[in-house]
Amino acid sequence: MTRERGSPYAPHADAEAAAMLDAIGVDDEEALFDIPEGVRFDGQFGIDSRSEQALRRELSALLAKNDDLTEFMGRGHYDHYVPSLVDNLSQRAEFLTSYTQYQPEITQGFLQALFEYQSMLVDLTGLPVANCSMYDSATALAEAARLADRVRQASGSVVLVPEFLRSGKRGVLDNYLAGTEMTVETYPMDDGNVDFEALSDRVDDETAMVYAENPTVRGTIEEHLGDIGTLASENDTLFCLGTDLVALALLEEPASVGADVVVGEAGVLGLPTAYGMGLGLFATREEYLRQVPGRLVGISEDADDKRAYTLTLQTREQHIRRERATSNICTNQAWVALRAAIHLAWLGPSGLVDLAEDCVRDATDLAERLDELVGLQAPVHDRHHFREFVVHTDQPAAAIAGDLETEGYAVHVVGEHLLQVCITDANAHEADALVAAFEEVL
Amino acid sequence: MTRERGSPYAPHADAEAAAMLDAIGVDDEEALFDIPEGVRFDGQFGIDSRSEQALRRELSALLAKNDDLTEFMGRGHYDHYVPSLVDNLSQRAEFLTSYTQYQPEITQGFLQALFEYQSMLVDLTGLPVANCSMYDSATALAEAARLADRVRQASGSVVLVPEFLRSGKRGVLDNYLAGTEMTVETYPMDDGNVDFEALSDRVDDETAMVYAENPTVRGTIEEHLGDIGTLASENDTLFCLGTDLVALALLEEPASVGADVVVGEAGVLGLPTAYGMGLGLFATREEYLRQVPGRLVGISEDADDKRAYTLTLQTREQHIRRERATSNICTNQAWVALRAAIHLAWLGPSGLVDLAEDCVRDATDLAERLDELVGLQAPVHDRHHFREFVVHTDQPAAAIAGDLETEGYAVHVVGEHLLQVCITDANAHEADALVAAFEEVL
Amino acid sequence: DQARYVENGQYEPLLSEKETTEVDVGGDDSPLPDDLTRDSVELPDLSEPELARHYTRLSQMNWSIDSGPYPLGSCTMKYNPKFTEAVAADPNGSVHPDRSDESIQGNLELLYGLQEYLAEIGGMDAVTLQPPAGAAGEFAGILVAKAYHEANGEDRNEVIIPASAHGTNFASAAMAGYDVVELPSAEDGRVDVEALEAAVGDDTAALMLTNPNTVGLFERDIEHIAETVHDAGGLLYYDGANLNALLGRARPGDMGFDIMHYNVHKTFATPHGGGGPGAGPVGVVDELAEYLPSPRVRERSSGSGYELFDPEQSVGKVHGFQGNWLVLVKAYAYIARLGDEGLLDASAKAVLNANYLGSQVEFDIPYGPYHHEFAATSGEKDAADVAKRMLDYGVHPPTTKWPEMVPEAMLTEPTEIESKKSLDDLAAAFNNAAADDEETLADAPTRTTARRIDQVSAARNPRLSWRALGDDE
Amino acid sequence: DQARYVENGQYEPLLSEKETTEVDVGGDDSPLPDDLTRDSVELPDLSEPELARHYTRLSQMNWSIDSGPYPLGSCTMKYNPKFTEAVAADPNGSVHPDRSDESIQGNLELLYGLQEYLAEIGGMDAVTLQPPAGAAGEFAGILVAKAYHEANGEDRNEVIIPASAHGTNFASAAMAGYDVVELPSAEDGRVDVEALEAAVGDDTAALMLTNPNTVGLFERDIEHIAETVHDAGGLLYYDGANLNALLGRARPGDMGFDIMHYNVHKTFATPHGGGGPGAGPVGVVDELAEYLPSPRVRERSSGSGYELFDPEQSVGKVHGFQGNWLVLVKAYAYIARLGDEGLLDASAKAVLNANYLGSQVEFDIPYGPYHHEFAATSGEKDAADVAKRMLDYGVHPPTTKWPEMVPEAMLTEPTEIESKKSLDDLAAAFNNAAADDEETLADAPTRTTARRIDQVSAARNPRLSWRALGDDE
Repeated sequence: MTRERGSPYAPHADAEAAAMLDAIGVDDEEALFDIPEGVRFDGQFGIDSRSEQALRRELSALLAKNDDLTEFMGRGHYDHYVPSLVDNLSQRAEFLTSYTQYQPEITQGFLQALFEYQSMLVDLTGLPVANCSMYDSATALAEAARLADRVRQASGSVVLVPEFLRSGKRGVLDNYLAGTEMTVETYPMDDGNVDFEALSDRVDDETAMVYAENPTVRGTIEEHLGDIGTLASENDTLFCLGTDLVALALLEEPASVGADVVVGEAGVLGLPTAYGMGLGLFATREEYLRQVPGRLVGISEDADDKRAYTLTLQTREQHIRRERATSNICTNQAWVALRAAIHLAWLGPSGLVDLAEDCVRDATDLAERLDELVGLQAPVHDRHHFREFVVHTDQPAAAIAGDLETEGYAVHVVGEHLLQVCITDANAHEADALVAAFEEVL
Repeated sequence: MTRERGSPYAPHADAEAAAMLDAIGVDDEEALFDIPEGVRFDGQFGIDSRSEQALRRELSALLAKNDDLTEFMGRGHYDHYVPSLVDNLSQRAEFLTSYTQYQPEITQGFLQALFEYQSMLVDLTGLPVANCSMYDSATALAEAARLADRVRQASGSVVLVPEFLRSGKRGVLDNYLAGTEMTVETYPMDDGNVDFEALSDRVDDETAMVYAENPTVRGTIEEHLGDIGTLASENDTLFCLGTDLVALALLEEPASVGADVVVGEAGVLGLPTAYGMGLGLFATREEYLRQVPGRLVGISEDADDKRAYTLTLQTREQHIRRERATSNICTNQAWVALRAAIHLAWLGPSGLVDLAEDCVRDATDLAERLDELVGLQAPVHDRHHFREFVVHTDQPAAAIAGDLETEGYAVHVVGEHLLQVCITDANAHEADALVAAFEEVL
Repeated sequence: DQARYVENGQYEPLLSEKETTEVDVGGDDSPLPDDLTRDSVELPDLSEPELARHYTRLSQMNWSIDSGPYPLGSCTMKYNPKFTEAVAADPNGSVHPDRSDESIQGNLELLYGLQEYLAEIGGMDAVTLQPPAGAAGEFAGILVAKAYHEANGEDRNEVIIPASAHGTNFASAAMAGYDVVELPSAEDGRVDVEALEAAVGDDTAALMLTNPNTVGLFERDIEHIAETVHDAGGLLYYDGANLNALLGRARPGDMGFDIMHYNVHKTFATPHGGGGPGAGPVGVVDELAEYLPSPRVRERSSGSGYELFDPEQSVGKVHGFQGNWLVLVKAYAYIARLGDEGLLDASAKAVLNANYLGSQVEFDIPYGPYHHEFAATSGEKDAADVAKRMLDYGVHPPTTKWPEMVPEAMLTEPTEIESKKSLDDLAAAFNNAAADDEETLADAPTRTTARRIDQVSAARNPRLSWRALGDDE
Repeated sequence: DQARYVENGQYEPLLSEKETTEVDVGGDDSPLPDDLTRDSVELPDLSEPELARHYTRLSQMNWSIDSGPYPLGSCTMKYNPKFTEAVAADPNGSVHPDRSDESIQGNLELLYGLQEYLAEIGGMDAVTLQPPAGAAGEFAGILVAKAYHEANGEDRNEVIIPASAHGTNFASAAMAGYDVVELPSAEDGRVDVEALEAAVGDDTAALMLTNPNTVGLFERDIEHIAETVHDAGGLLYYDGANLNALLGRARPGDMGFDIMHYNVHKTFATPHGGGGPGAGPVGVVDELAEYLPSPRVRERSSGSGYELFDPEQSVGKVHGFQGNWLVLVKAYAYIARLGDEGLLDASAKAVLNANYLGSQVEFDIPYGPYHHEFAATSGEKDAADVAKRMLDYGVHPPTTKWPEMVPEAMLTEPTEIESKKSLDDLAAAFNNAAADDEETLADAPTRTTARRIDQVSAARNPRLSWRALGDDE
């Protein structure tokens, strides 16, 4: 493959390429391009090729331009310590560089891993069907609303979402429903939880789906889930619960509170902070199986009568059903699901529950410590918290956050006098330092 | 595997361990230990167990105590850019976590990789036999001298080594020969090369082996190799040539200059700077095959008449021949050899030659630039150089090196007024900065 | 490739069949009152060594681009350079999406650079990196078209799509609320221009097209097609799935496309991960830039540094944050590694490889001249059976039975990474399978981990979690 | 575990059979005159994707601890925790060995900490980390003994070694110039104390012993043995290969050993890498500390920081620099991960596993009570054949035909990492093979990558590089 220039990943030696051209019967590669003169491009992109070594150096220097801040941030994107096992195994080329499992006979490995991922979601949610990924929690919620549109019994076309909802989630939801009859309306919150009375007043024939989160985006643990489930059920409306893979281990089981669909973030395990990249979890009741978006792995047998795995119910999907598909999703987050599954299995049930309990304990402790500082009140909401909480600041919140950044810490500004602080196993060892930094800047 | 304490890598759930004890017929694990009371240890080591996460943090902080210096260092331990492919493939568990290939039927992969490593050494040295690793260049040299002891025709028992030899190499050589009749003597150098006239005077019946290096430890390219080969041959003494995997691609072929044994550093490829960890290369003539130390992979056939690989000529080795083995080596550097082979294959012949030529060009250029600075003369030796060269300093060398360290650069001090500077593709992009740092401190 | 000692009819037991534990949740030590917690959790409970073996074994039962040829048509399965993983793993890039712009200049500069690279490569004026996959890119692109028409006070409710297009085109248009008008192919395998002329009109929001199309043919009439759609007030959407054929030789923007998405996990060699994650950036012409999803990255007006901004009439969000960052980093690294010459060469070799392979395969290839992929037909033989038999010859088969315009289609895209030797092996696999008798084909595969898998019973009796396994299994 | 489509009788072609190029060296563009360069270089010449496939394929033809049980007796094949690789890859630790002490305090502190850990675990007073492998540790340890005797003006020329000892013991002692006196085993499988008493004398430089010995038995008379050797003026050397049996329960130093080496790639779980690298640190009692190889690490007298120093009467060097740094880092990480309780538990479970497995295996086990390993005998059957047949049952067999004190020995060491289920599988492999007839055994293996390999012809007609392949191959 002695070649002077061109793609380093194309193996053709000059002589080899010549032999191939000869076999085809053309003089050069350009003769193979059937492009009308009028649309030919003969310019340059102006992109210089760099060696692997130079590029690694360049990009390392580039990313080093980010300030090295210790983050106490969450609000839908969380950081938990990812064990080396996850990196090691998920980086195996057979996983990382494989395609969707269109030929199950030679992709049993990934299929089984995805089946196991689905199964663990079933274990955690108590719902019998989980797909093997959505892009993130926002698109998972939006797909849930579209599922509600397809399965609704009544004429309802309103999706009720909480007043506190990340704008990104709301934005995606609006877009996914833009092509339907559905509309989105909000219901109020009461001290960080669902204002159940207000919600009860809002739910009626027009309601297609009620969405609630546990924990909420403000870190509070929701106390009305059972009531919401009952309310939804009584009104023939779907109850969609938003949560995440760690919270699921500790908080009320979705099936037990009557959730019809569970969505949320599964990338809390397996992925470190990745600038918002996620893994949407999606689980639902058996009766909605054929309306589920995304890929499903099922069990079958092979010609030797051995258990085998395969993508199944593909007639729901775009490549078969096209404009009548349950979703347009094709490429999904399979590899991230693999990582989450390995991380989950590495933790095991005790490890996972311990991790989740620490999310409560550490948030409670940190809020208490900040509350002791003059000029801060925490937590703002008189609720139990999971990972994060809102802090009231006497001084303007943005100024404090700016000063904290100078000290090397990043927190959220969520109101003129409100900060939000998130603590997990990934930053808990820096809690003392954060408190000290707060003392410094107050 | 829900267990409160103990090794995280032992899978036994308490109930499982109990069932096993039951099957054995004892009450607890302690009953299995047949240790006399008098030698039982019931103390504590005092080592606290840390979680994976805590330990990674702790060791990261620990290693960050090293000053972040840009190194222009060599003298037997070199840094070349190692492509990601090497890390990725060599980290595959099937390679990394395997044992020596005692069952060739299920270890064909590693055997073939080692066979290919041997073959590439054969291609580069021109000698027909290469083993699949020694610990490092020092032990390879020492093993060569022991081989000379075993194969010598004449009564000679003197190993001649150059005046300039790293003390570590000399120390290992002395130790390896301590159990033999052999003695080590030095011959003088002339302006960085072998003083051939002086060497000629020294070689006689007593000489069992002549050792020379190319490049030398001072970075000069040796100009008398052919003469040394002839001299050795005429005196029935072995000519052992020390070199490295990159230099081999460009400099005179060992076989063509009459080398009987080639030793040196093969870890210049595949390993980044690793605090002196190495990979000893060892190649020799066919006639010495049964006296070769270390492991050899050969070709055979399996029961299906297919080509297969296996460790061979094991009767030379310690586990069969015991005190009459060619060496005590057992665990070697197989995985480093795998890495070197992948790196070598990744470079290919053109890439390797280019890399080697740059070792000459960059050293020449840098020496010239340093020579232009007032207070420095470089290179000290009027020879061609490979990777490194000696610099004369008007001021005390140690003081300059110390000041350079403050500026963030590390070079060798090799004399009161001598520094040694090494440049490779790994630090060439910092050459301007080094020159500027020299200007700063002079 | 070690001994496969299959126990109990399973190639590898499930995690749940190895060991699970049910642990109680709540109680006295719990930090929460019992009414806010679940009662217990049951999950697999294994040690790290057991997990390492489990997943190592699973991986060995999985084909990948590092296993051998993977010529799935329209999937562009390229080699994924290993160094891009090292770049993506840089902890400095691992930041929270809510960080202040000022504190993440590294990420923003990289993203800006990628926007610029992609704009240049596609001949587009503005790019969003937010869509997390190709289909999400299509959806975002169609939302942009919709917003544009609505802003112009136009009520257009149709999207025209050739019958041979990727299924996602149809689904994405439908998700955005459009009626889909399917366009038949002409006899030569390209867009039926007359049918298009008849189909376009006041209702036409957009025509979605990929070029070369899904049998590898360049739409020679693209200029006329563009004019036709534009004249009717519609927009032209380019499905980037086949962009690898044209790098540096033709740009969608120059062909008259107004909107396009890029499949970075195809054209720009980011690993497909067994189904994802990918990324589906969207490029548009100037006129549409203000509708792109929000936020995008731009240079600060001060000229130093970068900032996020919301396009004025943005369609909003298609991902909760900013998309699949780790994938985007790898795409940037790939593009920068190749540069102009590498990209130009990648498409040259991709087209060379497809044409060479096509010349060696004994199956008929009805349409041509093709570029990066070709659709052979297995004729009398069932394409799916032929594909299964190809598994026995040590390669991954092509995409089968699609597109439907070719009967028993075997849509084959070797990409530029295969050597002549590898293509010869692939051709031999085709030709050997072609020579095998029906019984052999029906019985295939025999040399794979699993034998032929019953798809029908999987769908008829869905068992989608280990809870669905009976006690007898 | 994909289809293995074997071509031309090779499981995977050699790099050289894929593509090689001969490039000219020297000439006008060369930076060197032609008389200083070679004429040309011929080497394999492949692209990165081809290499990725080649080595991925090779890896899949290789058993490893992540593949399944690897119960090679006396090899202690444990799981290698993945995080230790991440620690070793820390670029901050990647320094040149000639750096000033002041500038590498991180490395020195880690090495010092490891010296301390090992000293504590072995009950030794001083440790060198320099030896790059166990055999190198033996050699260094014997050099220390020699230097000690020489310093005391004693001329002792014999090292006593039990017949059942590892081959390296003999070779290392011989390399250091000693005559080896082989000690037969007593009937109970342990040291024949009477024979030892007869063997020791003025010529005795040292007795090398491993404990538990190579059939897993604790040398119950160790106190008497030590006294006997010491009384004769000799030193006691402990071969650390079997240390995993005793962690936290007995320490060589407390048993009277003066010198020992540690196999960190056994006891402390650093990966064996298909044959290395390992590391063989050596610990000694106070009296011998000044003879250890140079340099070692100590705390600075100022009390802050660490420095290298040369022991006063150091034997010098056994490695050109400071040994296998990357391996030492992993060993440190493993020890710190486990801590006291983990180490204690590791040996408990290692011994439990060996005893449980032994109780399930139908072959006779002549000696006991054994600890971390046992030597079964395959009796009438050829142990090597039984081992080959075990490959067919999906496990790696034990060490065979060694030690010779057990006829047709199958020396089995499962280590602590195997679960009961895994041990049951392993026992089944033993017992199934035991039940197979001679013909089946002789024909084994049949389910592996390669069938039984002809070792004799490989040695008779050595072909050690691809240049040795004829044109017909």
